[in-house]
Order: sequence, then structure tokens, then C-alpha cells
Amino acid sequence: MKQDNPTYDLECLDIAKNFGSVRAVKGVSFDIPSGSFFSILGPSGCGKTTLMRMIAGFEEPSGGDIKIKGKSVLGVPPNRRNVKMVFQHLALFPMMNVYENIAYGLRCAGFGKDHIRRKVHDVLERIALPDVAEREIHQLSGGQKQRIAIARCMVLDPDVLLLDEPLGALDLKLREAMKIELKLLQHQFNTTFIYITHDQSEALVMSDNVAIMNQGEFEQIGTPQELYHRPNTAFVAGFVGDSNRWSGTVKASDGTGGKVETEQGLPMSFSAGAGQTIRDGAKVDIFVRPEFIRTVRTAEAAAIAADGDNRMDGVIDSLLFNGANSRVLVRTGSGELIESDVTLTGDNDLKPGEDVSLVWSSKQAMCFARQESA
Amino acid sequence: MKQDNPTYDLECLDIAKNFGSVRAVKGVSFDIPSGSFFSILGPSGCGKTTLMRMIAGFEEPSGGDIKIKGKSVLGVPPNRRNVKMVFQHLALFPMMNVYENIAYGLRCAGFGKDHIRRKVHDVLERIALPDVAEREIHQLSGGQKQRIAIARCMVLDPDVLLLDEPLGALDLKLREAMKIELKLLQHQFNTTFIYITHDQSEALVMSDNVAIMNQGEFEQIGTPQELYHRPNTAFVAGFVGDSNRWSGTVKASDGTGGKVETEQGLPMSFSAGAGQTIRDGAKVDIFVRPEFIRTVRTAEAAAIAADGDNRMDGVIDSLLFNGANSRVLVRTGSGELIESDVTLTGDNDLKPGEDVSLVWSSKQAMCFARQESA
Amino acid sequence: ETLRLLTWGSYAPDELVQKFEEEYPDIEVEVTFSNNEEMIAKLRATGGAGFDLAQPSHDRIYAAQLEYDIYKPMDLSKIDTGVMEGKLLDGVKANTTIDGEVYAVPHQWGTSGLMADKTKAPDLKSWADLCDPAYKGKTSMRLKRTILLGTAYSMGEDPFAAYSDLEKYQGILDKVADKLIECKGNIKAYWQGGDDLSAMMLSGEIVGSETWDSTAYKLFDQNPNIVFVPPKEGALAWIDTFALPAKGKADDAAYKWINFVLRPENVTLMSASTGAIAAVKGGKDLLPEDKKAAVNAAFTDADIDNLKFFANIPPGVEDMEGKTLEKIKAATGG
Amino acid sequence: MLAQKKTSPFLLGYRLYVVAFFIFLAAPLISAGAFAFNDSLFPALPWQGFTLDWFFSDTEPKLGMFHDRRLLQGLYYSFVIAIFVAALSVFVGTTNAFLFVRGEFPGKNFFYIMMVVPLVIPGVILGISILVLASDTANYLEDTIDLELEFLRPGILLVVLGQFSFIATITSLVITARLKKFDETMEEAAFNLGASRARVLRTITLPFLRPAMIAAGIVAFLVSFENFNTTLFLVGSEAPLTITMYDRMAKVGSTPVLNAVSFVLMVGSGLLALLSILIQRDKSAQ
Amino acid sequence: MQNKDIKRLTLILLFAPFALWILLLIILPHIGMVVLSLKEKVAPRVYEYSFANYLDFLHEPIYWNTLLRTGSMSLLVTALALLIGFPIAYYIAKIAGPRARGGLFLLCLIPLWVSDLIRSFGWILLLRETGVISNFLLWTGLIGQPVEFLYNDAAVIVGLVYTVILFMIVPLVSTLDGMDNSMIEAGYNLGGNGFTVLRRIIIPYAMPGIVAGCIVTFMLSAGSYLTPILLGGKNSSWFTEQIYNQFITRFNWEGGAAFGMLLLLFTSIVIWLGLKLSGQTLANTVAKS
Ligand SMILES: Nc1ncnc2c1ncn2[C@@H]1O[C@H](COP(=O)(O)OP(=O)(O)OP(=O)(O)O)[C@@H](O)[C@H]1O
Ligand SMILES: Nc1ncnc2c1ncn2[C@@H]1O[C@H](COP(=O)(O)OP(=O)(O)OP(=O)(O)O)[C@@H](O)[C@H]1O
Ligand SMILES: [Mg+2]
Ligand SMILES: [Mg+2]
Repeated sequence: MKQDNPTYDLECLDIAKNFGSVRAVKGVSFDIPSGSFFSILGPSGCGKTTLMRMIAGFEEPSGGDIKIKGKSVLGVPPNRRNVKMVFQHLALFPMMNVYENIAYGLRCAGFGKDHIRRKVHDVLERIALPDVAEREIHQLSGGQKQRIAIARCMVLDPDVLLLDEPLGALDLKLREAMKIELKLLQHQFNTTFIYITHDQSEALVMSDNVAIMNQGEFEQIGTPQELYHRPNTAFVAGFVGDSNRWSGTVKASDGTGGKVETEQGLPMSFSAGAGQTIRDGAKVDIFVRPEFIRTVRTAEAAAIAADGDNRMDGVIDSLLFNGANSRVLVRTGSGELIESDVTLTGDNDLKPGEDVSLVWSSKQAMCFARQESA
Repeated sequence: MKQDNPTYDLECLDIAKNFGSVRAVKGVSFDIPSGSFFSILGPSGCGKTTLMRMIAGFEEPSGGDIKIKGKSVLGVPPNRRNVKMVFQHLALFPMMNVYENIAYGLRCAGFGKDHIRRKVHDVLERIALPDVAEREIHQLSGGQKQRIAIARCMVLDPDVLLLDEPLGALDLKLREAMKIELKLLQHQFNTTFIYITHDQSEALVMSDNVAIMNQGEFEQIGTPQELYHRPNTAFVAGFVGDSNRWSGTVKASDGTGGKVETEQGLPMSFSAGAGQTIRDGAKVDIFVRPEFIRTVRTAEAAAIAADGDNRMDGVIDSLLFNGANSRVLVRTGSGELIESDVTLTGDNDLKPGEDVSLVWSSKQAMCFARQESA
Repeated sequence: ETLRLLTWGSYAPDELVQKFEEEYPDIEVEVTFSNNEEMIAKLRATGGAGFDLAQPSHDRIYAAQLEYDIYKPMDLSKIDTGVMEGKLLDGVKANTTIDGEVYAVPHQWGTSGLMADKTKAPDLKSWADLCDPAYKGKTSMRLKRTILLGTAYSMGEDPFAAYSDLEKYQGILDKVADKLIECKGNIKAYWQGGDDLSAMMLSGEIVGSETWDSTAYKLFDQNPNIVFVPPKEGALAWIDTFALPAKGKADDAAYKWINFVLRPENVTLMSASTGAIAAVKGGKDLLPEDKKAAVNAAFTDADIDNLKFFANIPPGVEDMEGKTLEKIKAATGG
Repeated sequence: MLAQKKTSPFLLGYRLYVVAFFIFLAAPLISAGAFAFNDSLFPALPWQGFTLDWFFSDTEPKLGMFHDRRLLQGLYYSFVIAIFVAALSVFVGTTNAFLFVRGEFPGKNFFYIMMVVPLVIPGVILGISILVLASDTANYLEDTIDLELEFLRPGILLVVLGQFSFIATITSLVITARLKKFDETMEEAAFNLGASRARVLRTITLPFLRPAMIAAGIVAFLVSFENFNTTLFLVGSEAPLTITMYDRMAKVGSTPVLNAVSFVLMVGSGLLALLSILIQRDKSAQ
Repeated sequence: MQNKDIKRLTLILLFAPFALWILLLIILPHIGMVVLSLKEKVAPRVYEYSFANYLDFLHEPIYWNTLLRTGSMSLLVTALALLIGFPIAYYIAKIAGPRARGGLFLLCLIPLWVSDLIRSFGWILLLRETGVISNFLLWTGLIGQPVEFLYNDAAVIVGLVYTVILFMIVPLVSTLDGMDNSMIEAGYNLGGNGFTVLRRIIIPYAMPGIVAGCIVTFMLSAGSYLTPILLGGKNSSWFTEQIYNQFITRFNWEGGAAFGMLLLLFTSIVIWLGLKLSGQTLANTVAKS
């Protein structure tokens, strides 16, 4: 195996976990550079929590190795690993006040009273809550609790901080605010964060790197932009961001792009997904994101036709007004509904019933060879 | 008062409710045309639930009148009003199965067995769950429960269906899906829905009309687009949709638009909020939505300058990548952060540190005379 | 050393216990209150352990000892038998000698009989008078063996004589049961303990009842109209004894206690508490003055001659009587 | 709701009913307590005037309870027994809670029902059956190996065991209910912060259970203090208060001193109950 | 996450107190009772195994009449406790304000403050012919002469209801507490009137609590000893009294043991029937409260 390598805070080597016949994690390898924000994004039940619990030491891996700061931690009990964890429901201790919650880990480590006081007040400063030390847990707001839960871990200077869907229990507005805040805290402490979520927007906004997990395996690891714009697999393309999706057969291909005909008989040009070669006659899935489709009144379409090499005409079926995230559903000639993002200004906007043209570039049409599971 | 007016399913006339000294609802009037989807949107504690409970008959109004199908229902007990309600936690009866839950209201009304069976199976067809009649409540998924709760009311052919944050307890993905579904169900039953929520996206996507409620009063009633694009008050402008917000003083005004200088000293042109007249020297709040601000590299800015009459230069502070909803934070010369929506294609995108210009039209800068509470 | 006394409610007045403990500083007295049945049941459960001195009535020793072996023989030499009333001592010895060993000596004796409010029920003289319709709803009795025996006497039977022939005794019991069931309508309630009886009597809810003499004396204090009436068939007399539980551990202390309470100055204290007469020579004269008055008001010499001492209960009789009592209780009369 | 309008005659009637009910609950206690102040030798009407003799007098015949050696002794034994029963029941209740909430073992449901069963066995039968078993064992040991086991004879230990046998069910149910609400991630969080297993138990789990343990202890104490049916058969010479009082009533004849004791008990239990409510409230605040 | 052996050891350590308790204090004593009840005394200190004690019971109508009487009166007490207690529990759980709730609950515990004995004692003082109630009624002129309220079955029932009602109210309050108010409102909203809501929603929802309360109440009253003895009249025999008599007065431990087992069997059957009829199980009722 590798020698002590200070640039990685955490390395997982082919780590796997079976619960009886359930293969929850199927052999996952990755390493996380020091001080980065790493997210694991995947649908419910894909094994994210199991993976994290193995890192924290609450489950023993069925196979593989976990190294923290280059040292294998297999067999080290959870209270001896310098990996701290923020739980989904935070698991703050209700019978202690804020100070005692934060001091708990330091007391376990056997520090002196003065040292503990200094450290606790220090960390409270850093999370910008200097005055809450004497409060009871139930006197805190949701966002404050969140920060206390992080402070409780950070005061111990962990090598890695694990966060298991810590925003899941918050309400919408607070969740939006905490996304930004978490990222700032990570910057401040400059500690490696491993963040679990099934909410893509959380993962995309905060992370330096994201791993997409599906059925116990990693489908792709990359920066948010890479995952969004250059997904490796149909699963990643479908899971990260919204997409219009067609199935079709390749009619002409030069390996990285060409023409395809969808099952509804629509011709379309595409470029192949990252690293794929697509041959003539292959069955493929094509993904086009709603925000890359421009919807224009048919009368005005000619002017921008050069922009994209795909064009389709249809009638606006309905308009889902949602402020900045509004969307139109366009029914094409073949009866299919295509979603497209539009910006509505309240002034000369598109309306249901209007004839429109949809236009998008072949560069934005991602294409993947069909897999059985897709 | 008005005569029987078949075009309104529900009319509220100056309805009010006090709990001791708390004035929960302060005199609200509105009427809802037959068959429309009406939402009441407001922050927590503004009196939404109280209003709804008065309509359902669980609270007696302290003043005002409520008419259903033109008839006053004051003094009519809740079980004699043809207004049905979907509760926040649904309140399905756990000791009955799905069939019995739906049949409950019909039994109370004294229908015969055959009639009940027919009606229940009918409504189950319509909510696309024909096979769950014999299931116990705890065997249903969250979305299924939701639909059963609606079916249980709809089977009684109510004049009005009240829904009190019915999606609040669902998780993110399901909530998104149910938004669309609720709208479809309303179409299908063609019954008047009154929908309470504090989530603006729910209200905007589903409603024909939305009332914005604040501190026991209605601030504005209108279609989603009206509220979003032509808010009447600063509260509405700030509550519906995201906004960049400045405070400033009017420097030159022709009543409906003009020039303003923000407290940071930035000059800006604006148009007055709907129905307002703004005079020289007035203190105002200005709102600009991120999606109406175009962010372009300063080098390329000249080309589009004509587009908008407001322009500001700055440096990209950070980029919140979130797929289609990505946003840049731009730090202007005066040190302020301005949010702007951008579409990132993965190709020649903006990056933190780049010099950019922000451009927006004065038509998109909404301006409201300052109120004490603002 | 601890002396664990298993005795009747009032047989260990605090004053006496304190006096005893002062005299024998190394002995501590622990008292458990009980009655005949519970004493036997407890000692049976423990096989005669747990207590150092018990005080069952003289008639309840023989069978219990035969069946459960719960007492040990007494060493009469350690007891000051000289002070005891000879007649009573001999009677108890006769009743409790098994295989030549004596198992008990007498302590106090008293009677069960009737109690009446002279002003309201002057004619209450016989056990049978409790069932007199003249007092309908105004009499009471305890549903225990005393009333069975009394009623038997009032019907002209001699139940003690029939002890030797259980079949005959069963016949008597059946007749008694019929009579008492018939009588049920006349009774206000069966009393359970001294408490109910006193309350009913004092409040005037009842005018006559079957009773222990001591309870009657106590009420006499409160209301001189309430007197003990020895039934004309003869009051039933019992002798409470001292007996040593088989596995008692403080026999010496027990003997000390026996001798202590038989001392004349202590006898008066004891009788003041119990209301019963000590089985010592001149026991009656050692009663406190008020009790003496009550006894004199109740008993003539003829009454004393007419006393019927409870006879030894042979095995099986308790069961027969118990069943009869249950029958009476369960019967729906009145 | 069943009561819609806050002023309806229905609700008024309902309130009256509730008031009547609480009068019903308080009536026998008030009457038992009130006669403690009656200046008479018998706890019955007529009212003879107010006195505190039944508490403080030190002379016969009106020996007050604070000078009545036997009653005070009964009180003392009741206290000792109740303390032991409460401590033992809380301990076993706690282990049972862990066993049934955390443990996985075959027949768990069956054993759980077994745990509930003692609550539904008539108290008299529990007392007798334990007495019989203990006596038989003691007699057998004595007959065969001549071993005299004093503690198997009626006495404090048997009383404690007898009461414990069904009170443990109550405490188990109370503590189990609380432990079920415990979020196990709290323990994991503590491990994660570096605590050892024993420390987690001491600093996290037990403090969480503490309100339930105290409440269960108080209930156990009260139930033990007032128990009669089970105690009756198991009592030896160290009679607890209920038995002493029963002896007084049934065998000697009572005086208002018993009412005085009742009065003191009422005040004491009332305070204890108040304490348990306060603890409960403290718990709900969390 | 931890060693299998430690887990096993922990389980065994936790199981030990439970096993000792159930085995030594519940199961073995009851087996002892069964064995004892199967012995028949044939001569002093001589016993034989037989069913004589049980046959005794069957052949003697007094005994089984008393058992049936005990059972039916206990059922009556249970029903009354439910009828009286349910509105109280509902009031505490649903109508009283949050602050009043704790206080009312505390008041409900009043009977627990003193022993059975003192409670009965209190009732005697109230109910007797020269007692408080009779005197009060005389004073108001409602009755012309003292009336005896004590020493009859009604007094026993009042006393028992009083003793057990607490154990009815507590589980009822805790189940009703868990019921979402909106469930009741939904019942009205869908057109039910007060009665329908009570019958179709509140009662079915509270069923586990009702059954739990009924079981405990029934067992307590069937097993009570003092109240029926002290308050009961001339005819009021109670089965526990007979057990006591067998053991204490008649020295017939074998018969007493048989009676004890019969009482247990009888009450168990009644409860089993009750559970079957209400479709509940012991685990989801008593165990939950
Ligand atoms: N202790 C266990 N025993 C058996 N199966 C388990 C256990 N824990 C998890 N699993 C299974 O392993 C799989 C992965 O579970 P895991 O909790 O890791 O998913 P997750 O990705 O965290 O899901 P979510 O987003 O819902 O939290 C699931 O199929 C789950 O049922
Ligand atoms: N029964 C009541 N007694 C006293 N005050 C009440 C009562 N019900 C509601 N209030 C008060 O009335 C106001 C409005 O409450 P309401 O429940 O209608 O708000 P809401 O808009 O539904 O809030 P949310 O979105 O949080 O549900 C609040 O200030 C609340 O505290
Ligand atoms: Mg998970
Ligand atoms: Mg609300």
C-alpha cells in the first residue's frame, strides 16, 4: 500500500459492507485532499450513511481499508478516531447547556478546566455565537443548533468532519441560508468536510468535489461543474439537474457526435457524453437540460436559428410560473411534452397556446449508450 | 349585503378574530370565484390558519361575515358546512383503512352501502389509486396519503376545499412532485381550492390567485405574475421571490420613475411600484430581482449597454454553482455584494475574480416609499 | 437479644414493654399483633420460626401442634407457677399436654357474650335474642365460631360434647346455620373488628350484639348504659396462654416476660389494657377500679359458675366451621 | 372538539361534572383527615370540638401519633420497605428497559408480556404464592440439610420481594417508555466525541433517563407505602404502617390517632406527588 | 461496531435481573401454588396428590357463586370506572388548558396518597348511618331519619370504583394525549356530529387505552380484599375473602391455593375474552400505558 501521504486526509480503498445478503456498499475507493469540501450525493438507500458510519467507526467494513492521515484505522474504536461527525438530527445533548455540549469532547480527552473554557469560548467566537454558552439547547433556533453541532466537533480539531444530511430537518428558508454558511465555516476552519446529501443543490453549491453514489458504488467523482456539464453516465446526467430525456437510435456518428432519431421519430443532433464513443445504430439516451433550450415565438425564431443546430416547433401547453425558476411545457407535433426554462419579466411574456420554437445546441444534447438498467 | 351570487363560492367580508388581546386576523375581505385555485401566502404566525379555521367553522369570527355559495354560515356548526379541509398532518384516521376513511363522510351523511361503495371506488379511480381501498393508512407512502386525504374530502362534493400547508411534512422531491399533482387534481375535480402555505414557490406554481398575508391583513391579492412583477408593497416585493435590496433617497422623479441614490452612494434609475407616486426627496426601498440583472465581462459590456439604463461594475466574489439556478455574488466598488443569476454552460463561464458589469433595466427596479416597519 | 412476641392487639401495652426493657436492658421487645387464626397460620408458614413467644387461646393449641408441630414443650420449672390460679393452670395443662409434655400455661382469661344498651334493649338475655324481631336491624354479631357455639347452646345443644363425634357436630352446625341464615334479616351487619362494633354501639345504630367482654367494658367507660351481658346459656370463656414457638430463639427472655407480666403490679397494668382477667390468684381483684366496676356490673357469681370454657378443637373442626360460616355469609337472607 | 363554544351550557355542565368528580375523589380523604382534629375518643360524629391532641398529646388515652411508639415504628418500617422496594424496582426497571429496548434475543415479545403479567395478578395471590414458596424452601432446607434460612420466613425481606414483584412492572413500563424516546445517535455522538462506553452511560444515557427513574421511584415508593394486599401475608414482626393500622382497626378498635396518621400521610404523599409532577414538567420542558 | 462477546455478555447481564425476578417471584411461586393446590389432606401430616380441592370448588355452589359474583361485580366496577373516568380523562387531555392539565392530573392521583385502608376508613365515616352524608341529608331535610349507606353492595362498588378509577384515567389520558386534535376536527369537518365523532373516531382511537385501563381496573377490583370486607354488607362475600379464610381461618392451604389458581384462571379468561372481543393484544395495551 501507499506510504504515509500527508496530502490526503482520508483514503478509502475498495471499501465494502454487506448486511447479510444486502450489499450496501460495494467496493468504493477515493481519497480526499486536505482541507477540501467533499460531498457524497446519491438517492435514498444508496449506501451513503453506511459509508460514513464505516469512516466514523460505527460499522466494521466487510472489506477494504480506511486510512486517515495515511494510517489505517481498521479496528480502532469510534472514540479513538480523530474523525468527528455531525448527525442528521444533530444529536445535541439536551440535558447539557451549550457550553457543556461543546466541552464534552474536551472533557473526555482529559483537558484542564481553563484550557477547556478557553477553547470553548474560542470556537463560539469563530461560529459567531459568542453569547450563547449558558443557553439550554431548546432555547436555540434551528440554525444556531446546527452551528453548535459543528462547533462541538471542531473544538476537537478533527482530521475530518463528517456531516450526514445535517440540513434535512430544517425548513426551506433556513436550509438555503445554511448552505452558504456551512461553506463559509469550512473555509474558516480549513478542515476536510465530508458531506452527505440526497439534495443535489446542496452538493453543487457547497462542494469542491462531489461523488455521485448509486446502489453502493461511485458513478463519478468530480467538481460540481464537471458533473453537471460533463456527466460520465446516464445516471449522473439524470440525477444531477433536471433534464428532458429521449431514447433513440444513432443514424450517423463520427464517434463523438452526429445525428440520432428519437423513438418518436424526431431527428436531433448530439455530442457524446464525456469519454464515450458512440457508433452508428446504437441505442442511446439523450439528455437536454431545460435551461439550455431557448423558447421563442415561431415568428421570431428565424433570427436565432443559427445559434443551435436543433430546432423543434410546438405549442405552449402550460406555463409553470415560479418567479425566477419559471418553466414552460411545450407540446411538440408528436405529442410529447418538453420542458424549457424561461425568464418571465411580466412584460410581453409567453402565454399558453402560443406557437413557439425550441432551439438548442448539439453541444448541450448529451448522449449515452443505453444500459440495461437505464 | 350582497344577494345570492352564484359566481362566488366563498366570500369573506371584513372578517376578524381576536384571541384575547392578540389580533390574529384583522379584518380581511375577499371573494373567490367558482372553480379557482386560491392561495394564501404569508410568513409563519400571520394568521393564515386562523382564517381557514374560521371558514371551516372551528373558530367563531370576532367580526365580519363569511358566505358560502352566497349564504352566510355564521353560527352553522362545522359539520353542517359544505367546506372540507385537508389538515397539515392530514389527520387520516389510523384505526380505519383507506376505504373506511373515504367512506366516513358519506356514512355520516347517511348514504346507503351501495352508493358509498360506488362513490369511494369512483374517487379512488380519479386520484389514480384504484387498488388501495383495503390498505391500512400506515401502508401508504407520503404522497399516497396526501391523495387519500384529498379524496376523503372530494368524495363529499364540497363547495370549497381548504388545504392547510398539506405539503409541509413531505420531503423535498415529493413536495416538488405533489405541487404539480395538486394542480392537476384541482383541474380534475373543478372545485374551489383554498391553499395555505408559507412557501412562495408552492403558491406561485399552483394558484390562479394568491393573497399575500402579513400580520393579520391581506397586503395584496392577484395572480402569481402580478405579485411577482408588480408588487404593491415593499413587503410583497421582499417576500415573493429573491431580491437585491437597497435603501435610498429619490433625487429626481416624474412621479412614476426617475433617479435615486442609494445609501451607499450608487446612482440608480427606477420605476415606481404599482399604483404608487414617489416624490423627490422621498426615502425609498428599491428591489431588483437577481434574474433581471445581466452579468457580463466588463470587456464585453459596451455591446449591451443600451439594453438597460442601470449599470454597475464589480468583481466576482464567488460563484454559487447550482446547475440551472447558479448565481454569482459580485462585489461592487462600494464593497456591497449583489446577487445575479447566471446560466453556466460549462464552456467559457464566468469565474471568481473576473471583472464584470451588472446591467439592468429601470423597469425592473421596483421602488417603494419607506415605511416604518420596513 | 430480641424477644419477638406474637400476641393479641392489647396484650403488650407500651408502658409494660418499656418497664420490662428497663428491667432487662439487654432485651428488646418486638411485638406482632395477631389473632388465633393468624398466629397459627403464620407459625405454620414459618414452621414455628420467626417468633419467641405466642399467645394462642388454650383450645387452639392441641390440634395445631399435632398437625403442624409449631410449638415446643415448656419448662414449667422456669415459670413461677405458684402465682397462677390453680384451676386455670390445671385446665390449660390438661388441654395442651401431648406425649406427657406441657405446651402452654395460662395468662389471661375472659369471655365472649352479649352486649346491650340497657335503656334500649333491657331484655337481651340469650344468644337467641339477637334474632328477636323486636330488635330488627339493630343487632350485630361477628361471623366467627363464637356465634356458632353460642347459637348451638341457645338451641339446647352441647357443641363441645359433640366434638368427639364429628358427624353429630356437623348435624348441629347445619341446624345452627339454618337458624343464623334465618336470623340474617335481623342483623344490621356482621362486625369485623372492635372498631365497627364500638362505632355502631356508641352511635346507637345497634342496641345489642355478640361481643368480647373487653370491648363491652371499654364502652361501659364511655356510656354506662352499655353493659356486658353473660347469656343465660352461659358466657363462653377462653383462656389466652403462653406458648413457645418451635423455633423460637429467646426462650429465656420469653420466660422472663411470662414471670414479669404475672407479677401483681404488672397484672393490673396488663388488665387495664386488655380488659381481661389475669389467670393469677385473685386476678379479679387486681383489675383496675373501672374495669372491676364493669365486671361487677356484668357478672354475678352464678354467671361465673355458668361459664363454658372452650374445649380443645380436634383436627377438622375448623374446616367444618369455616364452611358453615361461608354458607351463612353467602346465603341471601334479609 | 367535543366542546365547541367556550360558553355553551354543555361545557358548563361538563365543568360541573369534573368538579363533582374531584369532590368525590377528595371526600373520603377529607373526612378521614378531618376527624383527626375531633376531640373525641372515637373517630365518628358528633363533632366534639377541635383538638391537636391526636398529634401531640403524650398521655393515654389520647396518645398522639408522635408519641405512639408503635405507629412511629410502623411508619419507620413502611419507610424502610418503600425505600428498598423503590430502589430495587428502579434498578430492575432500568435494566429491563435496556433489555427490551436495546436487546435482540429470541422470544423477546413473549418475555415482554411476561414482564407485564405481574401487574394483572391479584395482589393477594402474589403474596400467598411467594409465602408458600419461601416457606416450602425454608422447610425443605431445614429438613434435609438442617440449614435455617431466617430470611425466607415472613419478614421485611419477603415484604420487599413481594411488593417488588409487581411494582417492578410499573417502573419497567415507565422507564422503558422513556428509553424508547431516546435517540440512539446521541450515544453515537458521544462516542464520536471520544467518550468511553462507561462515560457515555454515565453522562448521556442515564441523565436522559433520570426524570423517568425519579418519577418511577416516587410511584414505586407510594405504591409500596400504601400496599396492603400483598403485604398482609408476608409480614413478620416488623409490621409496616398499613398493617399496624389494620391491626388497630380490626383488633383493638381505632381512635382518631389513625386519622392523624392518615392526615400526615396525605400531606406527605401530596408533597411527593407534587415533586413528581414538577420533575415531569421539567422533563417535558426538554 | 463492537465485539460480539461484549454484546452477548451485556445481554446476559441485562437479562439476569429480569430472569431472576420473573422466575423466582412469579413463575416458581405459581408453580408452587399449582403443586400445593393438587395436594389433598387425608390425615394429619399426610397428603396425597389429587384434584380434590378443585372438585370441592365445583361441588360447592357457594364457592362458584362467590367467584361469579366477584367477577360480575368487578365487571360492573370496571364499566362504571370507564363511564365515569372517560369524560374526566377527555377533559384533562383535550379541554383543560396546558397549565390546568398538570394540576388536574395531580388531583387524580389523590387516592394513591393514602392506603386502601384509610380510603375505606374515610368512606365508612362518610357513609355510615350516623355518618357525614346521612347527617348532612338530615340537616337539609331531604330525609326524615338517618339512612344507612354502608354495608351493602352499592357501598362496595362505590369504594372499589374510587380505588381503581385512577388506573383507568391514567392510560386513557396518555392515549388521548397522543391523539392529534385535528383528527377530531376532521371528524366534524367531514360531517360527523358529536356522537359520531365520539363513537367512530375518539373511542376507536382510544381503544388501546380503554382496554389497558379496563384490564388493570378489573384485576385490581377482583383482587381487592379490604374494600369489600370493610364496606360490604351481610351478603357480600368476595372471592379473595374466601381465599383468605381458606388459608387463615381454616388452615386449608391446599384449598386456598386451588382457589387462588382458580381466581387467576378466571380473571385471565375474562381478560382474554375482553382482548379477543376488542381485537387488542396485551402488548399493545397494558404494555403501552
Ligand atoms: N443495519 C442494517 N441492516 C441491514 N440493512 C441495512 C442496515 N443499514 C442499512 N441497511 C441497508 O443498506 C442500504 C443503504 O443504507 P444507507 O442507510 O447507507 O442509505 P442512505 O444512502 O444513507 O439512504 P438515506 O438517504 O435514505 O439516508 C439500504 O438498502 C439499507 O436498507
Ligand atoms: N387559540 C389561540 N389562542 C391564542 N392565540 C392564538 C391561538 N391560535 C392562534 N393564535 C395566535 O394567532 C396568530 C396567528 O396564528 P395562526 O396559527 O393563524 O398563524 P399561521 O399563519 O397559520 O402560522 P403558521 O404558518 O406558523 O402555521 C399567532 O400569533 C398565534 O400565536
Ligand atoms: Mg442516510
Ligand atoms: Mg398555520
